[in-house]
Amino acid sequence: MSLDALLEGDIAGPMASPGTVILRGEGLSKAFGGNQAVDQVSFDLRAGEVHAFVGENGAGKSTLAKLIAGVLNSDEGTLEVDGSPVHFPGPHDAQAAGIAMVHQELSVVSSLSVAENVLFGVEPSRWGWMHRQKMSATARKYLDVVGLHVPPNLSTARLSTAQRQLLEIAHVLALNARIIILDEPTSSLATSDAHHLRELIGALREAGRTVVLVSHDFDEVLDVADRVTCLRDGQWVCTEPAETLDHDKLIRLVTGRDVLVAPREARVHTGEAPVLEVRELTGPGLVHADLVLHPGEILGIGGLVGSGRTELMRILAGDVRPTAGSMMLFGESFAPSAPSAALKRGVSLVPESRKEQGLILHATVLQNIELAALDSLGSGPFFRAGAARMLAAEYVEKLRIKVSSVHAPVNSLSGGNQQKVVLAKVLATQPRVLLLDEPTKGIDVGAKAEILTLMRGLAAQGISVVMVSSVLQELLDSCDRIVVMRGGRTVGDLENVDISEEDLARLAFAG
Amino acid sequence: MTMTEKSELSPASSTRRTRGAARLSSMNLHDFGLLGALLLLVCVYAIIAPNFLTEFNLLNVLRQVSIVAIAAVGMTTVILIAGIDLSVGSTVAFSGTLAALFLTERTEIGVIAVLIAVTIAVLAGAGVGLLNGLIIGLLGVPAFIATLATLTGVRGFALLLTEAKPVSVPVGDYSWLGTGHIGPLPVPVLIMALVFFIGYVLLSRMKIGRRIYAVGGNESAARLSGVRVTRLILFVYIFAGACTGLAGCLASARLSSGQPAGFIGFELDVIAAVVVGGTSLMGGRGRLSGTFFGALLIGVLGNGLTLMDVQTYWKQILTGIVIVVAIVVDGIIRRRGSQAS
Amino acid sequence: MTMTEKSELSPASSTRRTRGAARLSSMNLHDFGLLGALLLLVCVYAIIAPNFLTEFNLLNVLRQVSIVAIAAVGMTTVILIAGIDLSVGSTVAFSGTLAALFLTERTEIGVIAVLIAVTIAVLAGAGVGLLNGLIIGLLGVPAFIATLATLTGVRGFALLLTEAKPVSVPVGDYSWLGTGHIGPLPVPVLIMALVFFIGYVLLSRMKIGRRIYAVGGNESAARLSGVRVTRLILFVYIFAGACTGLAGCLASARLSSGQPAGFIGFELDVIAAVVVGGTSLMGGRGRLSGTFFGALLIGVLGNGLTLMDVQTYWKQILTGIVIVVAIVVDGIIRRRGSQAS
Amino acid sequence: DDSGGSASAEDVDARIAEINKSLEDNLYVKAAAESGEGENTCPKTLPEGETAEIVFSIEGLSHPFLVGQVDKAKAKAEEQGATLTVISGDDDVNKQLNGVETALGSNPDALMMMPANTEGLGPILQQYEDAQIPYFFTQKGLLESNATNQVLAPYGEEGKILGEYVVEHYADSEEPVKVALISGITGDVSSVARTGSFERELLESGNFEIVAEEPGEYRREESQTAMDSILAAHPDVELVFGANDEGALGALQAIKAAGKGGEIDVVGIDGQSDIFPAIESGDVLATVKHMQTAPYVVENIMKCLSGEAVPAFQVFPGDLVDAAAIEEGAEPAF
Ligand SMILES: Nc1ncnc2c1ncn2[C@@H]1O[C@H](COP(=O)(O)OP(=O)(O)OP(=O)(O)O)[C@@H](O)[C@H]1O
Ligand SMILES: Nc1ncnc2c1ncn2[C@@H]1O[C@H](COP(=O)(O)OP(=O)(O)OP(=O)(O)O)[C@@H](O)[C@H]1O
Ligand SMILES: [Mg+2]
Ligand SMILES: [Mg+2]
Repeated sequence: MSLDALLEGDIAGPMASPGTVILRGEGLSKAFGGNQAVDQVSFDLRAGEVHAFVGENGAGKSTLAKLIAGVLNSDEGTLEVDGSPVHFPGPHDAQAAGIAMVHQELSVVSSLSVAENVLFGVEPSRWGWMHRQKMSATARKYLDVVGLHVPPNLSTARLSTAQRQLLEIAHVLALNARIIILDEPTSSLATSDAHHLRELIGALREAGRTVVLVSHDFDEVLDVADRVTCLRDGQWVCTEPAETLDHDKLIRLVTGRDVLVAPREARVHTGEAPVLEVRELTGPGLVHADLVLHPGEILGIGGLVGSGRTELMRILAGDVRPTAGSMMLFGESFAPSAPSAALKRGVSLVPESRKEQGLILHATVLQNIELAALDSLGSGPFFRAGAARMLAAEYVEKLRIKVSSVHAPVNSLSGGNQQKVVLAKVLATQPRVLLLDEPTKGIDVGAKAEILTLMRGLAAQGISVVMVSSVLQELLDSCDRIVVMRGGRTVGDLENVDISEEDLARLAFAG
Repeated sequence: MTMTEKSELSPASSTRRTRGAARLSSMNLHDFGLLGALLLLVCVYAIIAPNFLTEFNLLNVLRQVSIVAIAAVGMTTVILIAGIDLSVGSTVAFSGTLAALFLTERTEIGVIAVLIAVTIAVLAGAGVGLLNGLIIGLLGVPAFIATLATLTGVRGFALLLTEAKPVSVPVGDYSWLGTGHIGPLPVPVLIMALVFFIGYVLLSRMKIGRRIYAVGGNESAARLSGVRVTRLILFVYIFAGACTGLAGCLASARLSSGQPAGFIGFELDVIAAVVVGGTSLMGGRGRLSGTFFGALLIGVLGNGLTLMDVQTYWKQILTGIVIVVAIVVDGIIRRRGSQAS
Repeated sequence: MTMTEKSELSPASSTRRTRGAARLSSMNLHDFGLLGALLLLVCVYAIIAPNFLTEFNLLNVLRQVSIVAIAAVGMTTVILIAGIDLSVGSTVAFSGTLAALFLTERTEIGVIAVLIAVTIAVLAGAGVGLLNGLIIGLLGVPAFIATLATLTGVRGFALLLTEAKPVSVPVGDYSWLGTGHIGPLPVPVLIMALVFFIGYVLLSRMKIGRRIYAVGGNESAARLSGVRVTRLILFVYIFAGACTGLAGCLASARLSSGQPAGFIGFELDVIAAVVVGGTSLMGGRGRLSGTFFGALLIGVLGNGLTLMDVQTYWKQILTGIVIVVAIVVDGIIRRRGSQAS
Repeated sequence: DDSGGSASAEDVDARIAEINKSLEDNLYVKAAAESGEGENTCPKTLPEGETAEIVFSIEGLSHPFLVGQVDKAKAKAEEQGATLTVISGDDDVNKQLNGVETALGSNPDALMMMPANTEGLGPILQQYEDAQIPYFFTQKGLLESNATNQVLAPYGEEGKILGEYVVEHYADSEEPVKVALISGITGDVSSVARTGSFERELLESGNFEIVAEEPGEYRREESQTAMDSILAAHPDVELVFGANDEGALGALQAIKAAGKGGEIDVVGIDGQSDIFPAIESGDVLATVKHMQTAPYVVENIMKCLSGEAVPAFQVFPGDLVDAAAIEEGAEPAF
């Protein structure tokens, strides 16, 4: 089933000829409390274009997108569709006008099946009666298009983060909207899936749809976007045709400065006694994994969606118990019964999903940062609030978390800054082995460079880092050594010298 | 498109068959766990409880269970959206009393009068449900505390209506609703079957069912996907209230009287049936078949203990233990089920 | 690096002060909202309820509230970890009855005997709490259904103990616990103050308090951050059980007797106090000061209605309405508070 | 209400009329009037040598009186060679009905019922009639029914006996005595009968003023809370009536907590064991013994099953117990 055929169906709202302005925002503003998230922004969207929103974490990209999609209502400004002013009290109304959005914070319903999620709201039905036989078949079409090959009747709870991301894209396709907003759709996708998504976006453009793409991946932006709008501190900076931009220009537009990542010094650690040695590890989602980690080493783990990387990290962090195999930490056997035991031994994890496993969303930045380091804050069972405040302030400063005060609730932060809070929490435990599962997910170029620099600094102090990333280039940029996983096994172990993205991809697919 | 083809071979897709099987079997396993517990109980009772395995007694149990089960259909939808309804006991008393009040002055009770009485009870229940829905959906009060308030308020209102006196209904067509038979089957059992069928259609065959599961599973996701959550909450509480009103009507028909002071704590029986039936109190997960077996399990448990002349205090202790055991065993069976595959 | 300097001046940092202020005021606003409702109620009663504003009556209200409030301290910790304890009423009856059973045979009740009786009651409560904790934390049964089972079971056990007979305690030092005074202040009020102080230290000054909030906020995040969740659940339910046991002890001292059949539905009063006090049933949010004001609000409400000789049915209806209004108003004030800044 | 001036004569008359009306069709008051009249027989007699199987459905077992009913009924059954199966309704009409239905399946020789309330028993009793199983009521019953025998509670009588005692006790009082009433379960017929009969007796004597009435739900904690409020609103109250002894004891507890021990008289009804020490110590003035009726019914069942006729209604009021009576060796009712 090709995408073109799929897109032939009736779409919500009238179809405009390519190039005409179909949506215009005029002087849009939105504030949260005293925080002006979007400030007098004007822009327009044209039929059949891919329009990218770029900007630093907290620049207001998601907020702007939500204003378009009816999730938020603007304080000031107007929105016009096809030349007439509109007001969307809720997402439902925007959908009715042909606008659909994939959110940055994933929002699949895990108690429904894959097919039910894909076709949510557009179930094949008549007078409220669902046509259940049709559902699987219809859903499978959309799943095939986005490259998610799972049975439509599978429970969504069993999907990995990346699979959920694809599922949401399938859902938004099924809504058959003419304006499709994708807020960081590739942040948790493996490189191959991200590439596939680019093709998909291209096909949507060909079909006359408008795509709004929010992304921190400038290669992606330059590859697919027709126009790019840059936001900074909630304000509109510019809207430029993509042809006039390049990678460096984009970085300067977004950050207002040149971001320099010092070239990686090739370091080889193999001579030293290993910090962590994993042998023949087996567990849920894991068939056979071997791993050696040296002091001060940055070890990357690459692989496809569902290759078992997250499961390996969870076992190392004591969150899941292995069924077989051995682990040695600093020469002693290591079999943590719970994350608390691993933390005591100096092993800390930045989990893959910050919303579900990383953060207490309604709690403050302070309450999140202090949590893992509680044992060191105050004597005996008593807690020293002063020490906790200092600790939190220190890490807010160190990681340059953009937040008004440590007492602000985490859910008022932008996605990237939330990720930094998770990192701060873990670093505050002063780990000897730092496990990072997709640590740069949703983080802007500047912050990515900061985190990279930070990792190097930690490694220089002798801390060992294991980093899982689906962006192969990122592994090549930052790691001393890269292990590739496939089907729950470690299938390759390469010194990061003279290897290319293709080498890694080949291993990841089929040795 | 080599990528797509290649990723056909990824672990996720290679487990397609086993996964599908797992889902299927885990779904059945849940009912199986409950059904197993139920069958075990029936076997034990068949041996040790005198007169248990008689047609008379079994129909009896079904009839007694039916009122709880009807209210439990509504409660299932409420719990599926991660709500709770504590006002059920008061609503059963209130709606039954209203229906009885309508009938009590009449000398002759015909079919029309009965239908009007049923309608009154159902509407009264739906009215309480609407009130609950408004407090929860519009005012944003947590369901537990909102329905705790209506529990108190509606009870006060029911007592006020009749100065706490039970209201007798002249014997006639109305009590047939609670005690009559069609063929071998008691009328309340048939009405229960009808309500379960409606609930099944609603939850599994209609679009609104998907929305109920979605709101319970992830409210903000559902909202972002365009579900009008407030409306849905209103709908669910009204539906649940209507079920409760119907239960109240059957209860008053069975007792030939409205009992404004009765059914205190009835909601706990109803909730227990739903939860023992496997519906998650966190919302989004559960099925009506489970609710039915849950209600039946609790009903059979009590019936057998009564037949065996177990002292009421021990009955209470044993009921507590069996509920915990049922849920634990059921959990283990389900976990096994999903691991084994 | 002009940009970096600029970002120092970004909206976010320029609002640093206002945010801090917002937090302060929104925190106070919550108590303010409740306190406001309370003060309003007191003013209304002072005018229309005869003898409301007498020292005698006010101390009376405090004394009556103290038993609910003590159990509510434990309930607050339970609700903070997103749990619930429905077994409180049964546990109050059970622990009070046990303490009374210990004392009933004695002719002379000295301080030692009283202390032993208190210990028995607290341990009995903690025992029920341990049972709850094990069923919830180890067996993974949802708190609602686990404590529903202990509600039934513990009640059966309490009734079994004495065949439902109230157990009289010879008048002496024991009843002083429930009815005595130190200076102008009733003893139960002083004990309540002590329990609130312990609760405050636990929640706000100890590490375990941080962990309680964390587990309620996001259990899996808390676990990954090194919180031993099962242990914490056990601790919280044991602590709550001990509070409930103490409440049961004071109740039996106040009544000079253990009442195995008493305090049915008491848990709903306790939960209402906690939730009206602003603690979220979803866990992770709430404070003890709110719980105190919540208990007081409900206590004062009932007291005034009684003094005004409002018919008991109307009292129930009004109580339901006031609870809803209090929560709604409180929510509005808080939302205003956080928007205004 | 301003408790300053005493109520006018019209008010009192109006109140008495109100009470009369509320007691007019009160089952217990009526049954007491018809006590001993009429006779019934059982549809079947028990074959020689067979043990009688009696089902006793009781509203609940959460009160010592109820436990006493069961204990005494069991003792009597054993004495008479019958088996007694007890089914508790756990204080819920619906559950009690479940139990009675379930019991029908085991085809007993007779049903004895102490119902939570009597409304709506018609259909199930009809089924028992159809199955030729005689049914009996103890404590609470039904006027228009085909029950073979009903030994009913003397609720009205008890209030009256206590009222007469109180009137006599205060005969010398110059001023009208200020009285507070703590009734039982709101709207419950038993509470209405006791409280109404007591109040009527007092009002008719003209020497009393009722300053407050609060429900105490027959429970100690609720009664205590009610009394706390009464004391706040009417600090000058002189006598408190508890619709049962639990209510009286709850009130007493509140009086003591308020530091008014010894200043306010308390009376109750039931004659439960807890109240005896309080009467001896002078804290409580008097109570009326409320006797368990189940053993009489068991006796009647056995008579009836052997072919004898039994009276349709019986009411046996208990004795008044004050300090003097205890000295003479009065025993608690339960
Ligand atoms: N619900 C909210 N309550 C309070 N403040 C908010 C809320 N949502 C966003 N903000 C604030 O608004 C600003 C813009 O946030 P937004 O999420 O739009 O950023 P973004 O550009 O999408 O960043 P990122 O790249 O990190 O996703 C941030 O300062 C953020 O803290
Ligand atoms: N709770 C679970 N139950 C069953 N299977 C699971 C569960 N969690 C993950 N899996 C499966 O285990 C396999 C490995 O998943 P894992 O999340 O470790 O992959 P990953 O390499 O980290 O990929 P991703 O990029 O998606 O994070 C996947 O097939 C996934 O679907
Ligand atoms: Mg964003
Ligand atoms: Mg992963």
